[in-house]
Amino acid sequence: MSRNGSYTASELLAVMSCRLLKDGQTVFAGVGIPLLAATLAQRLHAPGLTILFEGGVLGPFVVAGELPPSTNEQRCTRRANMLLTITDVLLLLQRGYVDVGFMGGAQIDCHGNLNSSFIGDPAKPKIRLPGTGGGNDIASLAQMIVAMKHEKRRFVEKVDFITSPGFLDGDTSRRDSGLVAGGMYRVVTDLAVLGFDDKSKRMKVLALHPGVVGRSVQDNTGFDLGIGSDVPATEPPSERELRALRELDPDRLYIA
Amino acid sequence: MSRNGSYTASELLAVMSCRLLKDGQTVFAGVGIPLLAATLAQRLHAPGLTILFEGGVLGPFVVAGELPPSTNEQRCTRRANMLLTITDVLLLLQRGYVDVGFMGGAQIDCHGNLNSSFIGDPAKPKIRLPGTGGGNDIASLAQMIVAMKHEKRRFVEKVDFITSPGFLDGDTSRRDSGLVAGGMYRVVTDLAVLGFDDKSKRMKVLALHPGVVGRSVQDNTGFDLGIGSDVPATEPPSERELRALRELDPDRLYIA
Amino acid sequence: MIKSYAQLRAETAARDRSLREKVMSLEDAAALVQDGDHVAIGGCTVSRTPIAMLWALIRARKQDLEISRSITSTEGDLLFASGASRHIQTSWFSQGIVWGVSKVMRHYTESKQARFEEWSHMSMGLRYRAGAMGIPFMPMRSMMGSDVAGQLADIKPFDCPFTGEKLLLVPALNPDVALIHVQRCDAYGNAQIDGLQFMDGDIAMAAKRVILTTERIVSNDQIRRAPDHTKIPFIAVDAVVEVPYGCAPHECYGLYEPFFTHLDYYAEITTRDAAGGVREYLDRYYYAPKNWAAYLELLGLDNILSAARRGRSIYDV
Amino acid sequence: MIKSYAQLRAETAARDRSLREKVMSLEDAAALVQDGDHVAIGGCTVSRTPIAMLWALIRARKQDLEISRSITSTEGDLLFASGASRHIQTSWFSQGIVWGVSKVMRHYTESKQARFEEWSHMSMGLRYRAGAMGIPFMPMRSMMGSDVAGQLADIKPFDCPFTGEKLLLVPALNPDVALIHVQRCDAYGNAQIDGLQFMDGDIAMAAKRVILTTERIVSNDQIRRAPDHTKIPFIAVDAVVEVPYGCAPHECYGLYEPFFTHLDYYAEITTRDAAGGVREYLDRYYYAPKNWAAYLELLGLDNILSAARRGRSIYDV
Repeated sequence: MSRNGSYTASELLAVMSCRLLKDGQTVFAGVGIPLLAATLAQRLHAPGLTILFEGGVLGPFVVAGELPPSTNEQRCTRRANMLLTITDVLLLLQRGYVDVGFMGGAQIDCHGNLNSSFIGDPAKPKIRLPGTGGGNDIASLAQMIVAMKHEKRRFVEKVDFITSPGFLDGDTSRRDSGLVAGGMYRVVTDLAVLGFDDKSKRMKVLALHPGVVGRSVQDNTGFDLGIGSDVPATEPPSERELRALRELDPDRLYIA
Repeated sequence: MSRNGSYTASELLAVMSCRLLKDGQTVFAGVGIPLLAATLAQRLHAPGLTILFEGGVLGPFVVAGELPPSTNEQRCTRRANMLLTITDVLLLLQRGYVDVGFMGGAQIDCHGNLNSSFIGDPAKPKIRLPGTGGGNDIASLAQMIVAMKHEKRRFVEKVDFITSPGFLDGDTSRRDSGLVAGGMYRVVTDLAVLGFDDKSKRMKVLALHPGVVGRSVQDNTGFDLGIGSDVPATEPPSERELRALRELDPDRLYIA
Repeated sequence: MIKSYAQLRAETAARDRSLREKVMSLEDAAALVQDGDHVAIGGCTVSRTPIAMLWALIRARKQDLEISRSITSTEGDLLFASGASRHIQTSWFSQGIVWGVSKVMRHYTESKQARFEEWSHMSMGLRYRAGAMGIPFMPMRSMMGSDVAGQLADIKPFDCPFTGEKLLLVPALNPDVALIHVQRCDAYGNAQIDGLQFMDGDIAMAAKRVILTTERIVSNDQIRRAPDHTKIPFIAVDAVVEVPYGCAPHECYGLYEPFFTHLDYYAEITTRDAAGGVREYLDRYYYAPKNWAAYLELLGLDNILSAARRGRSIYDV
Repeated sequence: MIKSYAQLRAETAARDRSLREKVMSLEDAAALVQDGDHVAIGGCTVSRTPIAMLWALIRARKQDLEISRSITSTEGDLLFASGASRHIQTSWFSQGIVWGVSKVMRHYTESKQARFEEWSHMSMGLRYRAGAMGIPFMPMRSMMGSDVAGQLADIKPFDCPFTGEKLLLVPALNPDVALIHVQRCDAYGNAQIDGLQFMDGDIAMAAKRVILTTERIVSNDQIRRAPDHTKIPFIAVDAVVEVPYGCAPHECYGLYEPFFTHLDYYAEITTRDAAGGVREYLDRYYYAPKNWAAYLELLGLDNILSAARRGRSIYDV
């Protein structure tokens, strides 16, 4: 696990993506870093952040040290305002109640499309991955934040399989396909914060994490990011952020 | 109120239609005589009759002397097995869970179509009636029993307005319209029990109530019933039936 | 008539859906309703009708409200007669079968002063449900072949591309405002509804704004102790008004039954003289009282106690 | 693939939907499932999975079951490895994210011995819901543009006749059998489910037969005292089996959490050797025990007590 100073890559991911969440927002969070980062945001700057979990949970406060291994267990329901069926919680996305969809990713391409289904040719895959879960629905219907490790094999020009749609082939292709709402907003990695060009919908670097240079981001990316020389740097994780994060996950289930 | 012997027309209606319900069936009952007759059946020969009410009630036992003035009140929920939303209880009809739909009627025609919307030209009605409620849904999706007073103005060749479909224009027209399930099964009046010809789907007399002659049924009907001379007679309401009925409705809310 | 998805999303995105206190007075809640709004009414017939909120809207002299409800009872008469609405979409419209056909409904519709647009009960439910789900229509299998369908402009016969079967598509209904009365909710609008739910969950999620009236405001902690009993989430709610006996003279499940003697009185005066009777009723019960407590006083303490005793008996099993 | 409405109605009409006792053994309930049936599994991932019933089906050497579930965990591995199924429709398939990608799922799907048919989570829910509602499809707004949709034969792109918008129609799913585990139900099958409901209500109403396993059978009187808590009605249920800890090593809301040490052990042996590890697991936990109590004994009393203590803590608020 790469460490920049005194935190792990996962800790960096959790803190940096946590900062993107605003108080009062409604965030549909996947398991892992998203669950952790959203819960962290509630404890730091966004006490009124409403979390939704795919298992059918609205507005919980997950208990420190009792992080659930999926978003479909009773641990996800601690102090929830409402439990509803899976179908109905996913329909909140379709109805437009969700400000931000927030999930991890196995493979992403230059237009923000995510693959969590097949590595290699889908007809004869090298690896069969676990699949979409709610990922396709979330990415189809909400503004997205994706948190993932920055590795060349994960950042590819074109994913082997579009499990969760980003901007498809870029430009207006997402909208043309019938997806008139949502789309990729930010990709947070252990190296940088990335966004998308307004028109072409290609990925670009918005900010570099402390100690990271543009060159190393490009080296870990399988497509051209066109990184300029004037990219700002993010603030390093503060002691307060790291302490709160480690209190949440003392068993280092997600931050190892 | 016409009386045949020692019971009112409403009591006769309730008893005669109650007898058509079988133990173990699921009956979707409207307010008034249907609610009363279904509840009576539970107390007489069909303790395992499952009643559904439009308000969202599955399997209740309505309490004697506390008859609800609609099927949407808490009185309908006494000892229910389940409460569900209105939409979901109506969807049980569409899903096929209901053996019998059972309701009253204001006006019926020779093909069993019911009108509870307009008397006269719908564009300029003499009387605006209360409308379909769940009637259209029940009659569209279930085998029907209708209980109503036998009067010439109520039994017409063609209703002014089809609120709840019977066999529409007869023959295969109901099925051709897209209604592939359900249809009129029996019409119970204070004079007779009526059914429908298998092929033409025209109404016909199946049995005459005690003391009623075919002539008087025809006289009270606005279309030709083709009543033969060999129509059987129904058994008169028994003391046991009438006693149980009057216990249920001591205030004579529905049996006056 | 159906909103585009882009518009629906933009409207929802513009709402403040955060966890915040929304407690206000009936009068302030009434100000959230604009003339011309489509107002969906929760409950059914004489059950859990948000009478207090409707009372406030009528007192605030709202006009041209487009109303929808599963089944419409006395509140429909009063909306027509007060001039608050001239158009109600519903499946059934009369005080209740035991009181006969509403003379007020007849008076206003037969004279074309107001319109009763008739949909089947299930189709009303499916329209709200489609609205709640964010889809533009719902397929269904009733209303076909009937004259009810023949009167409706906004439905579409449809051949199923999977089975070839005939279906009917009914349009989503996304009201501007939903008025819903509940037994309890918290200050944020998390509502728990006991007993019969009617179409209220779907109506709330379909609407652009939700005004809750509640018998009692409880703590958010109490809600969070049993989140599987929450039926409407705070994210959908814009106003919370605590109004004891807020459905009177209608019923509120488990708390009070209908005020039958009052409903008999209403039926009597409106049957005798539809237009005059309902005007007399509005003057006496809607316009004259200085506040909701004064209205309840007019209904009478005896009647309140009787309704409450009968209402609570549902749990005597 | 979609049943005609006439067939759906005929099948439902043929069921005995009367109020009757349906209590039976796991083995007798297993006999209600035929080889080749489409079996829908309630719960989600490691929550309220009807493990005991699946255990009984695997022991009864069922074959060619078509399986569907919202999200599939270890039970999917075991269905593949036992030969009970070679085809699972689901949205996500692995033990759980903290245990990595299932080597067993990979082994069987990558070698084409079995098929994992991938649908989006919401589309699975909407297919069950359409099935529960008696309609042949549901319109939806996700999956468009993605390769997930591209792999599915039974969906239809569709232009909305109301708004002109692009939609996707997904086909109704009416399983032959639904397996659902609940905290409590009565002998007739009225089930009350605490906490997370997942898709179980829709699955039950969509299916042709429903087999309930339950932690506890309660009296019908208890059900009737709180009918608004009933989530599955007796009319839809064909079998009731009382099986304490019937989800172990998965969780049952409010009663026990997952048996984490056992799940770690399972992950370890199947990660080391997918085919061999899962066979060893089946032999030891599925085929060897003489009954469910013996299976629980193998899981260990300490683990049961730990899971139960953690499970009940959800109400410590």
